[in-house]
Amino acid sequence: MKDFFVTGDPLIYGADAAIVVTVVAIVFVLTYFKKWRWLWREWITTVDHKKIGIMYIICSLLMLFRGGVDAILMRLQLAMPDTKFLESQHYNEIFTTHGTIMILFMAMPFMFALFNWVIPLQIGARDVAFPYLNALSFWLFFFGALLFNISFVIGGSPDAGWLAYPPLSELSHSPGVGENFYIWGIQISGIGSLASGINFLVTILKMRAPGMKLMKMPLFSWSVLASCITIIFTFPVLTVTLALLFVDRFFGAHIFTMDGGGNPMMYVNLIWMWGHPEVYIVVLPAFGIYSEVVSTFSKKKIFGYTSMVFSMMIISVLSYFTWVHHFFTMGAGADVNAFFAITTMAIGIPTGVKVFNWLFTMFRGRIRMTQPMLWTLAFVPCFLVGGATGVMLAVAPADYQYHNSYFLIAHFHQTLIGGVVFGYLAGLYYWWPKIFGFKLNDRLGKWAFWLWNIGFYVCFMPQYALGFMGMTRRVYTYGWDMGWAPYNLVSTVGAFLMGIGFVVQGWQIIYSIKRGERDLTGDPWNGRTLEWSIPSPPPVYNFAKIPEASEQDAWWEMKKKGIKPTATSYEAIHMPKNSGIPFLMSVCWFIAGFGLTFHWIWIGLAGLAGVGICLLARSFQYKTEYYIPAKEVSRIEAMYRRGA
Amino acid sequence: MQQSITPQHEHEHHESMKVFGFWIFLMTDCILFACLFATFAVLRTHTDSPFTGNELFEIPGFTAETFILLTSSFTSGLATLAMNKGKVKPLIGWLAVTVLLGAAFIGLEINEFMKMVSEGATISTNAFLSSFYTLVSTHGLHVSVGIVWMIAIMIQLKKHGIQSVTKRKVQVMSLYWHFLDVVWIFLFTVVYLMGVM
Amino acid sequence: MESEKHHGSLKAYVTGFIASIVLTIIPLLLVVNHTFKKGTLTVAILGMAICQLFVQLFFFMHLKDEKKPRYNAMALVLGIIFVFTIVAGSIWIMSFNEQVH
Amino acid sequence: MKKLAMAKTSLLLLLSACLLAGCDKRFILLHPKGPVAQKEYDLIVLSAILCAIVVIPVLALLVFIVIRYRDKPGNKATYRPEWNESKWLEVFWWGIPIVIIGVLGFYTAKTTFALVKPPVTNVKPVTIQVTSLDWKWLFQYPDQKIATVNYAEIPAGVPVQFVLTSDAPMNSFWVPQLGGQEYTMPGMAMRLWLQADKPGTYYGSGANFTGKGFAHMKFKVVAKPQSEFLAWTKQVKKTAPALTKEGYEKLARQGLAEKTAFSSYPAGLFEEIVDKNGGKYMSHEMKHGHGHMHQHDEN
Ligand code: HEA
Ligand code: HEA
Ligand code: CUA
Ligand SMILES: [Cu+2]
Repeated sequence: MKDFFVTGDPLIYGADAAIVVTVVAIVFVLTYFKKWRWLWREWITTVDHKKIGIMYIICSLLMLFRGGVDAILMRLQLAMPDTKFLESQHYNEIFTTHGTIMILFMAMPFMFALFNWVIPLQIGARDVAFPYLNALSFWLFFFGALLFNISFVIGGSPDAGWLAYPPLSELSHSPGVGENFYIWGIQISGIGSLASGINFLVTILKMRAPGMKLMKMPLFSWSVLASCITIIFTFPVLTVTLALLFVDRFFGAHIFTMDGGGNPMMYVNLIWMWGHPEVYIVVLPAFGIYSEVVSTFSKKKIFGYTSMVFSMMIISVLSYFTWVHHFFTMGAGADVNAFFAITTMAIGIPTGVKVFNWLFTMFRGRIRMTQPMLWTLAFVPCFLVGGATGVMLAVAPADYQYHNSYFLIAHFHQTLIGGVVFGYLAGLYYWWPKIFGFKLNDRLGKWAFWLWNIGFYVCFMPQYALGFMGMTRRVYTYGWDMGWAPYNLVSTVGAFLMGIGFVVQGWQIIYSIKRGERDLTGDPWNGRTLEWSIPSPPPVYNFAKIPEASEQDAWWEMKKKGIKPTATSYEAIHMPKNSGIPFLMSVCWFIAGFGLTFHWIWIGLAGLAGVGICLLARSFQYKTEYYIPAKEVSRIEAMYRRGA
Repeated sequence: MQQSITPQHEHEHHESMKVFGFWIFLMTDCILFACLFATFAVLRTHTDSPFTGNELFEIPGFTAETFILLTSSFTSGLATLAMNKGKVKPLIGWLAVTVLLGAAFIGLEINEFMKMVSEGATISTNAFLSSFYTLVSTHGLHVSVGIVWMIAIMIQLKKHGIQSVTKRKVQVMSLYWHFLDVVWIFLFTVVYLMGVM
Repeated sequence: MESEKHHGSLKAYVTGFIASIVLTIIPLLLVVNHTFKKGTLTVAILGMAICQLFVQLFFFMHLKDEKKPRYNAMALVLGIIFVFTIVAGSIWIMSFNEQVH
Repeated sequence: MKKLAMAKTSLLLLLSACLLAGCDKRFILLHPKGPVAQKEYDLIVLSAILCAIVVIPVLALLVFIVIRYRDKPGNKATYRPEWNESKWLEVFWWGIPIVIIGVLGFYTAKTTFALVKPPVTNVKPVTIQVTSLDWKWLFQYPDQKIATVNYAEIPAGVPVQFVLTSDAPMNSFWVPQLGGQEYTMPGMAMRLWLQADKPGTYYGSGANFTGKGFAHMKFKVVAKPQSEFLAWTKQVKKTAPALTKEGYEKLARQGLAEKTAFSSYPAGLFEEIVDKNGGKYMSHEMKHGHGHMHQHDEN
């Protein structure tokens, strides 16, 4: 038992208590209000992309909170390096979970949430290509994340960095279960991500509304396509890399070990083949969001559509050829380093083109300072500087000086927060009224915006300086002689400002649920693309009648021509049935992962057998769809029209 | 690709979409094997006598495995042909032959592994063997999953006959099986032939 | 993928099968008889494996029967490029190990 | 307007950081003390300037556009909602980054190849074998047959060839004032050229995370005039204890260590460390025990 539960730290006891209280409260509320059935029927078994999107958002915001608390704890320790606020061990666990959670369990699900919310609506489809698989993806993510997060109170968290380089992450140096949690948590959710990548790729290629040629497709959809292509060709690499680490740890193999002829550098090589494209996987959809937002709120067509499309495709493919820039200092050879330095810098070219096109979309437009637009405008300078420091890092010989320093930390937070988080928040504010039928409060939103932005620069600009002072990453303490302390203190203040910004956003959501401005038109921003042509929140089937979309900015053109999206007669609509199997199968994965983590082989095997049974059970199901009769459709449509 | 959306069209559209989705999945599987091959390529020299490919691999064994798998790829093709002609019985028959050949392949592979282990060449002996076992058994695992899946499809064919759903399943299954054959060809070449060279 | 007549004929399958058998036997014989030097031999048998890949793709997997737009073929080309990148790239980058001595 | 304020603040912050960096000696990366660090510093400056050439005008343009085209009553600026392409503009902004990346790429490649070679060739270099351990640094001087822990002394003005390996998880050997870092990898013996122009004490640290004691893996590199360096080696030879096989094993165990010096070490220790961690699989000759190592020629 002593090995099982993490003990000995008041912070963790606090967390234990919080977890128990929350769980009891949730169970109580569900039972008291007799909501269990509702939960099962409406959410757990749902295959509706809109609901799946909502579940993704909730999880992702919770994970942003968890990762953010980790960040705040790290910053507190670094502001007072002499205290033992966090012991070395604890600090190591925290930056590991911070990085892993932020990228895999915050950014990825946030991204999938927006895919789910928007893609079918934007291309005029009733759902994604494979709704059942979509639900499975979500539950795999959910249980993967759950597995990773419980390591915090059970067994101990991983502590070898967010990419777990061996031999540090091998049995020889990490004999505990932490790294097993890492492997299985990511592995399980990774399978889900891969499935989502395939799902949305097929959706976009095969389910577009009639008339919507690829080169007329909205840019967000294009960005998702680019991102999915990257997912499809890189996530298998992650799967293999983690599997090999597992084989080492579980079967005593010597693939990445120090002894037996293993080669730890091969792990570094493999993990970055996934890890580098991964950052573009998350930033490409953000680019798509910026394109939509800039065009809508400048009341102008996007500038250089073709260039925008090509630049995204170039980024998506080129991102596969730059991975070595994360280990220039391995010294694989001057030829290798020179080659990868140049491919890396080359990514700046298409990215730059995008920046210019956004600027010229605003040029000669009419800019409305709404919340989505604010985040978009804040993104430009932040990402510009972050991208530029990226190009500086790409200069291989110079990287010998920046590598693993706070210069690097500052670079990637600028691209990850300024590029990805700002982008997703812009998307959240932009599409929120579509999904929920009301806007998020403006005044609170502006507060959050300024807190995040000012906090950001206060937090991360000093880190560039720290990099120039030779401060390396992943140190929990440092001496006073280097002069790092004041800069760290300032940085911590910035982190708190961002934290307050996040709290304000939480309040903003709660406040707006009660008092948000209702949207009865379905088109609160005077939008340009198809999702704004239907009511908010959209009916289960999205489009009563599949629209024709032969123009870029299809909805804008329809509005210009005065075409109304309503119809007089309806046909029966074919819909996928709900299913509990995705949930059950993911539970089985969770059991399998948990068993293998603790080397409880029988539990592991039982879990895997459960997965197999679920797969077979699904294979034997033939009646997986149903029809919504035409009468029902016209009833629902009439109801919406009355509401409007 | 923009079909008009009538119900029966929609249904076929759905099935063809699944085939396409599966094709993409196969691409991801390609990447998966590519990584395992890369790892093997990097680690294949990290070994000492007597644990080199030359000393461990037996030409008759892996040659037999190769021909069995090649033949099974062919018979799974014959199954599709039968399906396209609308003949359920031969379809199930050819699938059964394919399953048997697949099982024979797995049997031989297990036999090979057991022999190697008994000679002391286990997954934890050295890096070469670690990468060898992971690569080859990942392929073997794929074949085994394929066998179970094919049996499930045979049962469904019995129950539902040849219709759009079962048809799509057989199609997808045979793509998968051909794909495993292709992977094996590279295993045969890179692992075994180059191992005994 | 969808229509019947595309699904190959018995002739195509038999041709494919024979070709793949031949393409397996040749490299086997080359290796067993030590026909060439190691470098040439490696290139020869890898070449044969790649031929076999195309045999399977065209005769068994009916790649060229796809209707336009040929997403399957595009995905495959991209896949092959990435597979090559992974394998060749890793060998290139990791080959510094051999120079360490 | 607020936008403007924000952009201004961020620019100001950046600028002041740069200015501060220019004069404050604590920014050790910006005060190179040897030819390798100098070359890297030059590239840092070049890349910063090249980036600034684009970034600053773009930021200015952003501020201008946002102010000028705001949607407020009475804004007289042109509004052309259908204006969405311009060949020339697009050529222009595909072109600019291409040119800049071209220039930067050229100098990057050039320096990358240049840093493989010793910084000066007319002086006989010193070799120091570096082993990163959990959590301390062992330096061996194969020419003088002495060893130190957590500090190294080098002659100023003489190129030093650090040969890097690890008998613990991969670390990175970094002395910012003398030049960039390189990984210390188990089973490998990598070569890193560094040189101090002037005598002085330089800060060094491990730069790749290796677990609990990582934060304490700092060391000092002391550069001395050649004569003083020789005197120091003699001194160590005479007064310090010997590092025995058992001594090494104890040293290699996880834990921190104080600065120490050793008058000798077991012959072939470094080669043995490389070999046992996988080096023996990486080269045939070493297995036959020539003892010498020709490392590969990377910077
Ligand atoms: C999308 C990804 C993402 C995001 C959004 C962030 C967000 C933040 N990150 Fe993170 N970071 C990474 C990805 C990300 N990070 C990665 C990948 C690493 C590398 C990990 C590794 O080395 O392995 C890293 C590492 C990293 C480090 C380096 C640690 C080290 O090397 O020693 C630091 C240090 O300052 C840091 C800080 C922050 C801060 C202050 C934020 C802020 O933006 C956070 C804002 C805060 C909130 C949103 C939370 C709000 C919560 C509250 C207000 C509650 C307060 C409660 C209490 C005080 C109990 N991060
Ligand atoms: C979304 C995330 C994201 C994005 C978009 C980027 C974008 C880029 N990154 Fe970053 N990067 C990370 C996330 C990201 N990165 C993370 C998480 C790490 C560290 C992980 C770890 O170690 O834990 C990292 C690390 C990292 C390194 C490794 C450094 C090291 O470990 O030593 C390098 C080196 O080349 C690099 C380079 C780049 C480049 C060149 C870009 C380019 O794509 C940027 C392109 C954009 C611009 C250049 C700006 C706009 C362009 C113009 C206005 C045109 C004109 C400009 C010029 C010609 C300069 N990044
Ligand atoms: Cu080793 Cu010569
Ligand atoms: Cu990268």
